[in-house]
Parts: sequence; structure tokens; C-alpha cells
Amino acid sequence: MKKVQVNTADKNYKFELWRSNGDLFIKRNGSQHKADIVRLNNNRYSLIIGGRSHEIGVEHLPDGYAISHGARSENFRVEDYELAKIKKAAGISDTQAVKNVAAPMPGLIVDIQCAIGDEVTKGQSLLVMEAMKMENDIKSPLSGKIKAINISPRESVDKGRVLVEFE
Amino acid sequence: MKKVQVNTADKNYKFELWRSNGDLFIKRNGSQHKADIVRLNNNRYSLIIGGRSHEIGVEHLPDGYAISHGARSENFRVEDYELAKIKKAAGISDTQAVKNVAAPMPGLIVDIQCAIGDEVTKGQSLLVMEAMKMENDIKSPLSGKIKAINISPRESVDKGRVLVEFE
Amino acid sequence: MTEIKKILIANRGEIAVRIIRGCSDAGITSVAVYSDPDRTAYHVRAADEAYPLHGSTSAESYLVQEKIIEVAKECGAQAIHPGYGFLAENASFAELCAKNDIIFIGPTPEVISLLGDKLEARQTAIKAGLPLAPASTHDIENINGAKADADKIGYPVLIKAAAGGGGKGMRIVESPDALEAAIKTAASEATSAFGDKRVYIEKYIARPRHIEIQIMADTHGNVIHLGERECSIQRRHQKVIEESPSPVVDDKLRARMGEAAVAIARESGYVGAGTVEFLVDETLNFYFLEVNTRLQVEHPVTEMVTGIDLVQEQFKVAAGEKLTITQEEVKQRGHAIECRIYAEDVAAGFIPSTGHMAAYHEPSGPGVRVDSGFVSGDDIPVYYDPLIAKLVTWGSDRRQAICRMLRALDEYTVQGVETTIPFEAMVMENQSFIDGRLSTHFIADEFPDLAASMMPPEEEMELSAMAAALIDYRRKFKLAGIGNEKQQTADAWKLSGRIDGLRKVW
Amino acid sequence: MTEIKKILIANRGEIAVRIIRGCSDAGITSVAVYSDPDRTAYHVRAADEAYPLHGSTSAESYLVQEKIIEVAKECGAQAIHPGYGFLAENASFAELCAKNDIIFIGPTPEVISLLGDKLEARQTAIKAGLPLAPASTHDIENINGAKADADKIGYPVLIKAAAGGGGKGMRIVESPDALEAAIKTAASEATSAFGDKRVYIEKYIARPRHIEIQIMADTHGNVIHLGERECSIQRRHQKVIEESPSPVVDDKLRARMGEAAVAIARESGYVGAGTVEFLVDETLNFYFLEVNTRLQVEHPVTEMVTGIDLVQEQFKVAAGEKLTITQEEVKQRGHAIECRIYAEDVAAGFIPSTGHMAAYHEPSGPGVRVDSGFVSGDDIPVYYDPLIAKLVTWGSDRRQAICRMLRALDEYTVQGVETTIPFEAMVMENQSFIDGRLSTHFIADEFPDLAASMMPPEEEMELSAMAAALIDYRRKFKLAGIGNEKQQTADAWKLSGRIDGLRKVW
Repeated sequence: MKKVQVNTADKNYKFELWRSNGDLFIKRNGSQHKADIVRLNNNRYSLIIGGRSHEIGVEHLPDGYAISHGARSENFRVEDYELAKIKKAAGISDTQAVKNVAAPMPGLIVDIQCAIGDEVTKGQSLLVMEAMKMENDIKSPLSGKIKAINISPRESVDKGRVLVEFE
Repeated sequence: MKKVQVNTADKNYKFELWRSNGDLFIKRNGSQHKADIVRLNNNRYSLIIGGRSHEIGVEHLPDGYAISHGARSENFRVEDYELAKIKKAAGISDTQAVKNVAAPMPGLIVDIQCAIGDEVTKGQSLLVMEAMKMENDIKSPLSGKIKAINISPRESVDKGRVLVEFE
Repeated sequence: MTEIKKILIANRGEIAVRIIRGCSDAGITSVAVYSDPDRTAYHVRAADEAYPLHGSTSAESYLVQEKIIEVAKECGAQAIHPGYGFLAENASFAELCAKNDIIFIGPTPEVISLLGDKLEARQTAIKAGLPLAPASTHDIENINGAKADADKIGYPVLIKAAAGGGGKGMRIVESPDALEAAIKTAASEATSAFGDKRVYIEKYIARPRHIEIQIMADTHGNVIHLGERECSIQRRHQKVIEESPSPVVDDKLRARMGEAAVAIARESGYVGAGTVEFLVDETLNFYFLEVNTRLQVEHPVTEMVTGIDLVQEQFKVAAGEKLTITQEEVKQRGHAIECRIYAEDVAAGFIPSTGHMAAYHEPSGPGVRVDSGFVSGDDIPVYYDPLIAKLVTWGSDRRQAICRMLRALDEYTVQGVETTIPFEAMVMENQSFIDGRLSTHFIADEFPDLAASMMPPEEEMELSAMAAALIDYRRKFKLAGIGNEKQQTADAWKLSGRIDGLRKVW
Repeated sequence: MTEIKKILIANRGEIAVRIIRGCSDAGITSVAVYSDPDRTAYHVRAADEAYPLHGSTSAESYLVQEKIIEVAKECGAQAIHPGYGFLAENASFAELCAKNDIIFIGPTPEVISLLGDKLEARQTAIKAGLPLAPASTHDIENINGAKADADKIGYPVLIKAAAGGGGKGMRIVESPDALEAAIKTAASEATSAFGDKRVYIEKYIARPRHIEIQIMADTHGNVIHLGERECSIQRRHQKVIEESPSPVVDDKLRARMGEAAVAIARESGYVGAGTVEFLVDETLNFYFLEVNTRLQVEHPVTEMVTGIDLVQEQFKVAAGEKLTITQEEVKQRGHAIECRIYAEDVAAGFIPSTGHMAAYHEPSGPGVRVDSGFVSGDDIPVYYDPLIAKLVTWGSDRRQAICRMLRALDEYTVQGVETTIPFEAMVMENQSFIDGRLSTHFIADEFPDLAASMMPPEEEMELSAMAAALIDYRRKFKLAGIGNEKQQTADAWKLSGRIDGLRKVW
């Protein structure tokens, strides 16, 4: 039997898993289910948990898994439960807060609407990017103070380029 | 420039191929075309020859290629033209005649309608196989004398199993 | 009236997927069952719930009535949809469902028994006033009686299994001396196929069309028909291309055939969706053939032209609701054609072809519907029927439906197994087909040498040969490291000879 | 009359594929053109012929009129279909086609110019007797004139680009002090989008519905309309979900709006397929908005309910044929809904999301049509609009169309990029949508905090977490070589730590 904790950016889920007579079981909050997981192609899996049938996509990330279900995708880290407990006791955070804003797509920086040292609130527009003939507001994912702005107006950026950093 | 001969079981095609200014050209019977071939996924290729657009599937065989176009598939061997000429002069056949009958699908041998030493004609029923709840006549692909019968009635066979051999 | 919230689908492949989609469209929870080789089949992945039956063959899984009932009870399904084939026309299964308080989506066990027996069905048809081809009224007891019957009917005659279907246990007999042998083989085939050796003799109708009427009946005595389907193009007595409306049925004939179909439904106490099959001779006389007490494979062509979802209607009738459509409200619009896409080698005589599909892509766009049991990357298992999908096209007229079918067949990519696609494309371009000149002998008449007809045209062969030459040239070019692509030639050199590695470089 | 045998499609993506399918259905040879990044795009592979335009961006390829004309002349295409966007409403391109004796599939250059200019279009609408929202009759010359106009019309007002479309150069102004700034930004946006800085002022209608009428006119003076489409659900002033018929349009209103649309078509001398757009206020008054002189993105919903193939009709009209349908023969049947499937991150405010699609599978089955520009394994290029496909469902009524849309959205697999699918599923389940209570403010009204609305439900999160735990468990189990699968554990050990290798073993 194995106890694991599955973490997202702001949540965690505890499960127990074990095998018995060749079948796989998973338990959460006292309710236990038989689980059958079979790989298909293209990193897709058929998952039957307690009779419910699901098809999911899996991408392996350096520190976890991106799980696609339906048209949504979420990232998860799987940790040994005992280890997670120790980390918590030692005051090590489970979730690494995002401290920067990366370009969500390749494009052109049209306007910068913030400055270093600004205190911004979550959802506030930081800059405007042009991509696919559209102007897109890039909004702040958190409330905080801006530490660095790495780009200039009229600069072309690739997807994933860190545009703004927070303190 | 390269001259090749492309062989099927009973036909052959001669082509000349060359590159010029980064473009690929192919010529047959005096008519020449610009050819553009780009790989997609799953062993599929986009082929534009003389402006005509085709999508083909390619499987690599030990001695050639299986080319799928539309819903059909054919096997081809590609040979150097000079080599093919020499072989022909030396009396070596281009095409290796099929000299046996293989199971076209997995199934059960229900009836054997021929015997060793029989002279059979092309299209004659050799045996009956049951597969997918259907009885299927297995017909002779050629006219010739039977050398060996490798199976017995009520025997289960896998796809590709050589059932009958010709002299 | 029972509210049906969960339905178990006792089937697999495209029809299971079709019914799962129907459940989803009706807000009903769908339950799939599966044999071991079907664990990753699309119907299992598409359903809300899925439970194993274990076993590999149909006999070990989809045909084990008790296992299916057990799953239905455990998961709380109120109803079972049997699809077609397997247990769809099995009266004892319908009875077992009733005993376990599970709704069987189909007619009562009594009606299944009555209409499933061809001789009893004939009697019912006679009572309902339907026209029938001359036949022996009983099963054949001895060869002398059979000879007398056949003489009375007149040769050629057809030997048919009383419990029959799908061409099994069927033989055409041209003259008295062939009768005895034909009866023996037909009876033996019938025994192994249906566990019932009874056969009977029927007048053989030359070059008939197979035209059938879709019926729908509720538990309140309402019976309607939804027009006809022409299913004349058959191989091994099994349908391969169907359409609605039939090119030869006009409003008058439709009304007459429809009335006949409704009459036998009323006579038998029919409930649910069913099909009354007729043979139609060259002067458009029609003769009752049989009743299929289930959803047909080819039901989508009727759905496309009438706009009525037959699976939804089945659900409503099963729940005890009244039919929401009257006969007057049934209107045909345009024309629909279905091609069954089988994994079969047509040139070799329509024999099954199995294997891994290296590439699979279904057509779509205007007027195209695909009812499929597979998606890209799936294998076609060897245990079951080789039906990959049903490709249906709709057009504002027959010409447009044919054009769209040709286009859709052309778009359909199946790499790795032989399919009936090239054959169906050939039919769509055949002049007799275009003119609507059809009969159950269509394939034999139009393509007497099928293997030769199926040879690819020379220009296609040349194109494929050219492709092979280009692929080979490109490959050798890259092996020699002369390629002008992004990857470094040094890498290409390193891989030289390792074909597998190279494929990835291309 | 000209027989059109070959058509060049001056477009890409789903609309190019749609028109290629239309050519195929009509027995016409299709010619694709492509930019460098589109060499392997599906429209290139689906066409009969394909020629490069070279260049990466639209400006270097699909917008270069001379290149396209040159390809058409070289390959012998008699006609060019511009699709939508790119050169579809470009009068100078239509003129260039005419000069080169190539049929431009669309109205004359004069009509494109006339109706493409919003101010001239308004004048034409007035002449034809159409109801209009109050507006400035000329483009704004100076700010004082503009202020006077706005005062006369009454705030709030809308600043619109004379050459506009797609929400570009559009601004809502609530009060006089915001007018000047809004005019400036609108004019600057209009300049960069259309090369035309002219803007004008129109009465702003609160919570309007966007309802449009499809028209079709031949060169013989016959003009018909094919009913309406409701396209109220918009983001960034661009449509995202459309349907036909509209939940609020009855036969009477349909007839009045249809007559208005036919009137402006006659007034302008319209030929071909076109769309007359109206705003409809809360008491169902309608106001002329603009005419789109091309095939619309959302044309399939009209095709599904009328059974008329608009692309085929365009071909016929372009060849000089008379319309084969009269106004009386146009009948709507059932209900159709279209969801545009965009590669966009909805939670982040509908911003484009690009990348490689690791898995891609389109839905099918009863009542489902997909007009797509991609197949499995394709990338979404960054140079163009992020429209992956249009998913259209048909039902015998609106409820069934919604149920089928929900099912089809659920079946639609797109792994690797964010799409609008979860958003559209949420709309299908929204009570206001179900009740047909729509306006162009629908998204803002119903989902004021879109990011929060787009959060996955807790049970889905838990399922995904469970999946991650199971995948991880399975992987570690295999790493330890305890797996009971076929592959030898020795091999698994060897690969231990090499994740990439291991993935293949699973």
C-alpha cells in the first residue's frame, strides 16, 4: 500500500493505492474504488474507476504530469505522503507560487502599462500584445510589486518568454 | 541524375530523378514534373507532383515499400536501372513469383479441397477457412502443381501462415 | 411510464457507440459491457460506465445472458438496448430481462418468437393480408414432400432456414436433381448457425430488389412507418450499400408498402422499432420477406431523410410514452446513402482483413455522417464482425448524395487494412447504380470478374510507383547526407544504415 | 453561361477545406494555394492541385493579389473563390479577376465597394426602405461636428469604422467627454486594420441581438433569402456561437426581415451569396447593420436547416445559371447550432493558444457536422486565425440540437492546446442560453468573472488528481519491474530512469 499526495498550484489530494489479486485499488476520504488503467496511443489512457469510464491524456513534465480530461488540462505533482508531511512540518511550501508573467503566445509587444516598483492587483492589465492580428491584454496573475520588466514596446517575443517579474 | 526502375509483381516503371536549384524533378516517358515530398505523421507524406496534390502512406518493407494511396495499397521494389538491365541480360527475373498460399486472416481450417500433386488452375478453391463466423473459400492465386499442404482440417492458423506450396 | 435514467448496451462496435451517443443526447447514463479484447475499444471509452464480461469470443462474453443481466442489476440500469446481432432477436433474453424487471428495448418475447420463425411470420403476414411469394407452408420433413412442394412452386426455388437470417442456410436450386443436396447443406448450415435445422422452400424471384419499410409502434396501439430503404446491393446475401428513398418507389407504392408493413405490425402486436422486408420484382410487385425485430444496421439513412432519431424514439417507446409523431408528420427530405465500411479484401472475394490501422481519418463536412466504432490507432479485433464504420451521406437529391459519397470515400483514410472503400467508390461511379438500376444480383451482374474490376487504374499505379521512387531517392539522398533540411548531415551519417532511426529524421 | 471546371480557392484553413469539398461534390477541380508554413496544411492535401505562394505571413502570401491571379492563369482556373477574410471583400481584387477574365465568386467590384463602405451601405439601405439606427450620415471631419452629431443621436453612441468589420475600429462612448479620445483610437485602429481612417457615429442599442439574413441572388434578377441566423454570442465583437432559426424570430418577423434583406440586395444589384446583418432590440424592432458581401463563417447552420448547399449555389450563380430554388421552396427544418472551436485560452480572456496537438479526434454520429482545417498530428500555425474547426449540430428541435452539441463537445478531443470547447459546453448548460435569452452582452452578463467560471468543477479536478496518482503508481510499479505485462522486467530495469524510453514500454 502506498500513500501519496497529489498537488496542484493551490490544492492537494491524498490517496492510498494498493494491489490485490492483480487488481488495482485507490481510496480517498474513506471511499475506495477498483481502478483499471490501460494505455492507448499518443499518451492517452483509458481509465475505469469504480465502473466510471474516462479517457485521459497524459504529458510527462519534469516535476509531474499534465492530465487532460475532456478539453481541459491541469498540472499535478505526485509526492510520497510521508515526505509531504515532513516538508510541511519543516515549513517548506508545497506549492511554488508563480512569480512572473510569461508570454502566452508569440507576438509583438504593443504597449507596456506598468512600471518597475508598481503595486498591481490581480487581473490588472500589465501590457498589450499583438498576435494573430488581435490586440490582447496581458493581465496580472497575482497582486504584488513589480521587480522587473524584461521587454520594450515593439519587441517581438516567443511563447514562454518571461515578460514581467514580481518581487 | 539517377535512373531507377520500380517493380511490382507484374509491372515495372522507369523514372529519372534529379535535383536542380533545390527542387526535385522526376521524368517518365519524356514528361517531366517538379515533385515536392514532405513527411507528415504516421508514415504519411504529402506529395505534389506537377501541381497535383496527393497524400500517401508509406510502409517500409524488407525489400521495398508499401504505398497506400486513397484506400488502396501496393508493394513496390525500387532498383537501380543499370543493375536491373544487367539482371535482365543475365536472365534473372525481376519479379519473384508467389509460390505459395498464405492465410489471409487468422481462422480455422474447415475443409481442404486439394491434394499434393494436384494440378490446379488459378481461381480454383483450395480450402475453406472459417473466420469471423463466415466460411471463406481460399482460392489458388496461380495455375500450377501442389508441392505441399501444411495444415490439417480443424486446425487454427494465424494470419500469414503458409497453407499450400506450389512446385 | 418509467423514467429511464440508465441503459446498458449489450453490444459492441459502431452500434454500441451509436446507442451511447443516443443516451448522451437524451441525458441518459450509458453503460458499456466488454469482452477482454475490447477493453480499450471505443465503445468502452465513450460510455459513462463500463463493466467487464470477461472472455474473448462472443460466446464467452456478449452472448452470455446471465452475465449481462447481472451487470445491469449491479449497476442499476433500468433498461437494456441489445443493438443488432448478438441478443437482439433472442426471445429468451427478452424474457430473462422481463423476469429481472429490466426493460428490454424491443418488442415482447412473444413477438420476437413469432416473427423470428420465418414460417410463423409468413402465417402472420397472410393473416394481415400481405402479398407473399409462393412457398411451402411447413418446414421440410422428407425429401419427397420437398420435391412435391418445389414442383408445385416451380423452379428455380430457394431453400431457406426457418430460423434464418443473413443468408445463412440459404440455397438457390435450379432443378429437381440438385434439391436433395441443397436441402442437406442448408439444414446443416442452419443447425450450426441457429441450432435449428428446419428449412422450407420458397419461390425464387429473379433479379429482385430488396426494399424494406421502417416501422415504429408504441405501447398505446399507435403504429407508423417511416418510409423505405433500398438495400439491394448485397454480397454473401448481406447488405453493403443502402439508400432512402428507393429510386423506384413513388408516393403511391410507398403508401401501399407502408400500409402493408403497418398491417403486419398491428397483426403481431408489435412494439418499438422494426423493419418489414420485401422483395420487389421487375414490375414492382412486392412480396413479404421477413420482419427484423430490432434496429437495423442501415437505420441512419432513414434518420437522415426523415429527421427522426430512431434510437431516441426507441427510448421513448420503451419508457411507455406515446409516439410524438403521426403518420402525416413523417416527411422525407432529400436522399441518403449508406456505405458500410468493412475491413475486407474485396478482390479476394470480400474476405475479412484484420490488423493495426497505421493511419485512420474519417471524412466530415457538409452532408456527411460517420457512425464508427473506432478511432485513430485502434486495432480491428479478429473475434468480431469486420465492420469499421458506416459512412452516410445526405444530398438534396440522389445525385448530390452520390457526389458527396464519392468525396467522402476519397477523404476516408484507412492505412494498414484492406477495406471495401475502393469497391464502394467503384459502385458510386457505376452507370447502372447512377441510373438506379439495382437488384440483389447487382455485384455479380456489374462486376462479373470482381478481382479484375478491383485492379487499381494504371494512372494510380504509376503515381504510387512514382511515390516509391521519390521516397527511395529522398531516403538515399539523406543517407548520403546531402539533404538541405535543418537536421545536421553529421547526424544523418551517424544513422546511416539504421533505417528505423532514419525514419524519425525525415 | 460558362462551365466552371476548375476553381482556385484563395484561402486557407477550414473554409478552404469547405470549398474544396464543395468543388469535389460538384465535380469541379479544386486548386489550393499556400504560404510556406501551410505546405502540409490539410487544405493543401485535400485539394486536387496545390501551388505555393511563398512567404510566411498573410501579407506575403494570401493577400498578394498578383501572385494568386498568376497561379490561376497558369493552372487554368476559370474562377476564384475567396472564402471569407483575406481578399473576400476586396473590390480591387474582384476587379483584377475581371481584368484577367477570371470569374470572381462574389458580387461585382462596384457592389463590394458600395456595401463595404458602411456609410454608403447606410444610404443604400435608406433608399431600399430598411429601418436604421440613428447615425451620423457622413464620416467625422472634425471633433465639433462629431460632438453635435452625438448630441443629436443621444448617448451612449458607437464609433464605427466606415470600412470596418469584426469589431475593429469600434468604440462605445457613454458621455461627451470620452468622445474625442474614442474617435482617435478608433480611427487609428481603423487605419491599421483597413488602411482607411474614416469613422462615423451611430446610436448605441442596449443589449441587442445580432440576427442576420442569408441572401442569394443570381445574374437574372432573382433574389431569395434563406432565413435567419442568430449570432448574438460574441467575444471581442466576434461571433463564437450561432444558430438557426433564432429563438425569437417567428414566421412573421422572418418574412419582414427577409423582405428587407431582399430589398437592399435588389437596390444594390447584388449577385451571389451575401448576408444582411441586423441589430434587434428587446422589443424585436430590427435595425440594418451592414451587408457582408461573402460567404459567412456561420453559413453551415443555414445549410443544415434549409438543406441547401450555399457553396454549390455560389458556383451555379457564378456560372451564370438561374437560381433553382424559389422563395416558396425554402423551408426550415429543425434547428442547427454552430460552435466555433478556437485555439484560445478562454480563462485568460480568449487569447490565442498555439502548439502541437498531441491528440486530436473530431466527433461524429447523428446530427453532427464538423468543418475543420486540421487532422490529427497537425500544428496550429501562429501566423493565422486560431480557428480549428466549426462544430455544427442539428436537431429536430432546439433542445435536441443543444443536447447533441453537448455530446459532440464532450467527444471532441484536442490535447496540447487550450480551446473554447469547455466554454461552449458551459454555454450549452447555461439557463439563459437554454431559454433563448440572448444578447451581444451575453458573455459579460452571464459570466462576469469568466476566469472563475472556467475553473474546472471540483469532481473533475479530483478525477484528474486520481489519474495522476494512478499513472505515477503504475510507472513506479513498472520501474521496479513488478509489472505483470508481457514485456520482460529485465528490459524495464535497463530503461529505469530513462523516462523517454519507458513511455514506449507502457
